[in-house]
Amino acid sequence: MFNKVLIANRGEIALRVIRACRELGVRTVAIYSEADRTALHVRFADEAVCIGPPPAKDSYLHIPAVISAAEITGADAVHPGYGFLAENIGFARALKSHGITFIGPDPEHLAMFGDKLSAKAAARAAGVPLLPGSAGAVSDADEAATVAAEVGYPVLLKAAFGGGGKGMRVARDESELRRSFGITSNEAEAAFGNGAVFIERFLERPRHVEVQVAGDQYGTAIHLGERDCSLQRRHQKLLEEAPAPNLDVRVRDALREAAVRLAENSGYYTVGTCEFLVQDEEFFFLEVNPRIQVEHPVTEQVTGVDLVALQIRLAAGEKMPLAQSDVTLTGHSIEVRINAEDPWTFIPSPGRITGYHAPGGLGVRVDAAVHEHATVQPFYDSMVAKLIVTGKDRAAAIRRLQWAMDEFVVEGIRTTLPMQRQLVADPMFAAVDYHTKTVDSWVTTRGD
Amino acid sequence: MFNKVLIANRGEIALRVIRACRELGVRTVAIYSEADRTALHVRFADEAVCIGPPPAKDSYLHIPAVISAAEITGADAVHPGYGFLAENIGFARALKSHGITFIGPDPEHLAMFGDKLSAKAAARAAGVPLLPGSAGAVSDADEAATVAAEVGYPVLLKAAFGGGGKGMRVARDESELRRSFGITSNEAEAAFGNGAVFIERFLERPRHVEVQVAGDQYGTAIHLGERDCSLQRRHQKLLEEAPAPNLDVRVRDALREAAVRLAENSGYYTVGTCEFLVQDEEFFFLEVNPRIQVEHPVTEQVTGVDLVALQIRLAAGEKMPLAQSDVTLTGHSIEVRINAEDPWTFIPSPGRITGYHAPGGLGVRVDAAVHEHATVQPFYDSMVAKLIVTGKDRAAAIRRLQWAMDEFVVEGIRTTLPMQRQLVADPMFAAVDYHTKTVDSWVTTRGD
Amino acid sequence: MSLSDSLPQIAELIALMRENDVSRIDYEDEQVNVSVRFGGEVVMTQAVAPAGAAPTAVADTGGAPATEGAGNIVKSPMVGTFYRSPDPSAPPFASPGDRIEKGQVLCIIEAMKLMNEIESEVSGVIAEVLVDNGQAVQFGQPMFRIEAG
Amino acid sequence: MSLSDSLPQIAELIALMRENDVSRIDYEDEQVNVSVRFGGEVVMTQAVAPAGAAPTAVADTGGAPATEGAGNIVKSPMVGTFYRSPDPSAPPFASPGDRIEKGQVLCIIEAMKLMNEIESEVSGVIAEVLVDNGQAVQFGQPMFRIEAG
Repeated sequence: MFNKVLIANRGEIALRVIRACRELGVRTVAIYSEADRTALHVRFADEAVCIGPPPAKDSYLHIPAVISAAEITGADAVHPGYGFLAENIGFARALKSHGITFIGPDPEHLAMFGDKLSAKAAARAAGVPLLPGSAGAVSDADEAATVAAEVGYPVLLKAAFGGGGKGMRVARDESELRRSFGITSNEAEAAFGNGAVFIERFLERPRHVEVQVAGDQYGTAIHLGERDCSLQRRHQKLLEEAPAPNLDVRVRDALREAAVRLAENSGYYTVGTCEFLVQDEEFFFLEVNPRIQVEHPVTEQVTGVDLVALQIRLAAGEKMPLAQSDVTLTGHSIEVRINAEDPWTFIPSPGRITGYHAPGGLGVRVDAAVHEHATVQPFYDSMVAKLIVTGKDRAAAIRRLQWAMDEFVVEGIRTTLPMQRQLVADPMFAAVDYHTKTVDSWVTTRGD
Repeated sequence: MFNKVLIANRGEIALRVIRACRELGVRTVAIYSEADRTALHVRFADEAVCIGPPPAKDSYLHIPAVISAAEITGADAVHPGYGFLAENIGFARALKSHGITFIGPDPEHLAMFGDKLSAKAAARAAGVPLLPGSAGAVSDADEAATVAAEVGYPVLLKAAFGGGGKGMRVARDESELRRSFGITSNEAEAAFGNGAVFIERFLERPRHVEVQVAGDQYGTAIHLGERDCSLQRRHQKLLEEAPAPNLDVRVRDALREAAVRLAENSGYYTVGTCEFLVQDEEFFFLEVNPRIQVEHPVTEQVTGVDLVALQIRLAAGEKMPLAQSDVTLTGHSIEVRINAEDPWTFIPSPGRITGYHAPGGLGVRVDAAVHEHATVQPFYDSMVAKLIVTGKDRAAAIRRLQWAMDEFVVEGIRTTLPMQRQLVADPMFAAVDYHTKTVDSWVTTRGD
Repeated sequence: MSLSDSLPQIAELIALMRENDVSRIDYEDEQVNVSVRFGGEVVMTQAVAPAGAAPTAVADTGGAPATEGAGNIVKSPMVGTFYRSPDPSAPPFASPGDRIEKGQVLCIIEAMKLMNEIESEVSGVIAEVLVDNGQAVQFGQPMFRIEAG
Repeated sequence: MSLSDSLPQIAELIALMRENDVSRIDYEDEQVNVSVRFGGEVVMTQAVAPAGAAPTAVADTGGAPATEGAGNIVKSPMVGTFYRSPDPSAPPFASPGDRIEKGQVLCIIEAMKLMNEIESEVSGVIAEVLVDNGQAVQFGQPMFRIEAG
């Protein structure tokens, strides 16, 4: 085990790592920017080093400062948390060259899963289903029709050089495809100076389901069940739960097996997540997140496994302490991310928290690094707290979540809570009648 | 199920009951004294009624005010919490005559277990071991020696009219007994005007172990494991855990069976606790607490059973929803009661909380009703918060407890936390090398 | 010292706070408890009953309707149901405009099946009846406003 | 506005607070952040660096030793190890009493195996060296006090 871990992060995840280290008997070093001088991760770590001014690029993202802080404090490992440098290949390599352990995957795995094409290649090699589509650009309507017949309707026509939802068109049958192909190609030519068009299977109402995996350095990988994170606003997750509700048991088992296969096949070690899109009885590889995720607590709640402690132990070279058969899922857990944003426009609302009261009691967990008088800094991400509730089943967890959200008081800044209260109270939530695009349209019809 | 429950209490237990009611879909009425106008139980209940001025005798203990509050709000049941009117027979009877359900035992059971003699008689009838002793006063040294030989040494000689530890003397063999008898009797004559002396088995280092029981109105009773509450200062519990550590498995099973037998034999329904003194492989009946207890969360954490919800369901006439075989204990849970008291002198320290930060994260539960700027009232008991940690075993729970206590910040008033931090760090705690008298002597050797 | 005694000083403080961009002042002594935030918005103003006060002289309840105008406020000394007359067919004990004397019965509060007659602590003229007949009242809830006269 | 500009007004506020038994004032603007509690005890005084400040001009670090006297404080622009001389056998770049010119090298900070020469932003006389040779320094940690002269 390590002697001293530097936590290259801030906020609740820094505190989360400090707590895990304390339980493992490992000393901790916090780093902080000048804006975070009074932050809780600074207060609760064994040591703390100021590494730069408030902007993240000059502090938490400034690799020389982070590595120097590890060197002057004699840290033998660095935990990157999520965000910031957690998936930075250069950072992982620099640490390696300085003889400091990066608590995460090998730089080669960061590279493999950081690039969409190589990630897909790894998934294909492990026999994990990919969203079907054209191998490259299709040249004319006839080729498009041939590809679409293989891929299966509906299909999405995508300008090769488009982006941000522009230059996309859905076709539900061949005649629509033939009509749309020319328009899409001409538009692409006009807008992006290149008329190349890709074809891909279009999912009308996919759910985002991700499998938590963990691997050791000796080739053993296991899964710790899956999470549903379909409730997103512009790809920002708002609420996550474990296990994924109403998931066909064959799909669930196949997802879990595919994720473990991918981890084992690629030689991936550390904890990570394999993300999928699921629609009816089909699922498709999305990406691998080779790090601890914001929503890891819901998995901890239903498995009883401390994922951060496990991640640190695996990085220290320990063998996988659990067999797959040791992992049993009990109950249901839901996490709500409370962000300092306007609940309806999602415009960030940094500032001083003038009143704060987090709920407690049976089945309630709060992962946060704020308090009354804390300032939500404009320099970093807007997450204020994670509220995690656990109950014997999903209905019990939802009832618990409702009072816990009502008891959660954050004054002085706007938060997403009022929106999430309405979301959870909406019958579509209890009925699991939602997919990844639900919130974007739902939000426009709500508000105070 | 009830339509509306009035909570005849304040503080964290009032909030605890409100949360359970919300999960059961039952409306809630808070009552409050003028000192508690801004208290959280008032804020989070569906309705709230001011019932009197700050002194408890004029508000929370004022039966006509509480019952009138139930009547004007149409509450069909009253939850008494613990303390205040929770064991008041007159209150339970008055509610019954007003057609309002008392969420607790029948008045007859309150009477049975509220009186030491009738409680002992019930225990004896159920075959639960009592601390052996003389049936009444012994008249001379010869009779004392005869009784002591039956009871077994060491014995305690107690002045019949003594109290508060006065007029007591321990004898470890017959010659010591014969020497002590005359002195004790003469002292008793001089001090209390009556020389009558009782003899009782003396326990040098008893542990306080209590079994959580629950009964329904149809004769079924179960246990939910036991708790160790040996760490007490002047009979005030400071730290409780479940299950009781290092307890001989035969003793543990016998305790649990005895508690269930007593509940079934007496026809007791609702949740409650049967308290025992345990020394080596012997145990003796202490008393029954016919109510929810402060330390109930540790049992909830290891059994997964919501005891307050269970109590309400049983009071509403539901059948016991669990068979004994459904109750399985997983992991280990420890509760620390944080009181607004000087950590070493235990002198109450009411006042305004100027800074407050409760820990969160994996395995941490906080039951509290305070917040920054809240005032700890001088009129009521001094408990500020309960910190409950749960881990896979006792060692894991202790490690978790240590960082959670370090992260718990309460400013503006003194609390017992600094003392409890030292207590938990003391090797005797990890070694389970303590009994009910340990803290009283330990405290005198510590302090800052 | 009472809240009203402190108000001029609090106003002065607020003026000073505005000049200095002060965000909040917490002021507390044994009897009053005031929080003020930036902008002069009074977040909470709460009077706590002085220790040993007579049971009929109680402070404002948070949930009670605001009372307008000056005069003595008669507050409920108990939780119960408010009745303006001894029985439904009888005229009210006291109506707006009535002159009442100290010790005169103003209303009945029923609690625990008992009818409690509530007497006036002062003499004067009923300016307002603040509770409807048959309505529930909390401890300390204003029932009448009585003006001198 | 800076902390020192506000101090007379804060003193005035404290005097007023004493008269009024005020328990706490929180004062905040873009640059300073002061909490005062009853009794005049200053709980926290914290200066936040103005946005856009030069990387060499940084604020006090919480963990740094208190600096006495007036003058310019030279603070570390990076995390690393502080060296007073280019190599162990060489004399220090700057010692107390030395006159130094703007642009003159004061010390070296080693970070990521690189030796970074730190130049003085001002001219003056070294009044104090606040860090020992070979000691680790944090970002913003005071290293030298330079007096005009």
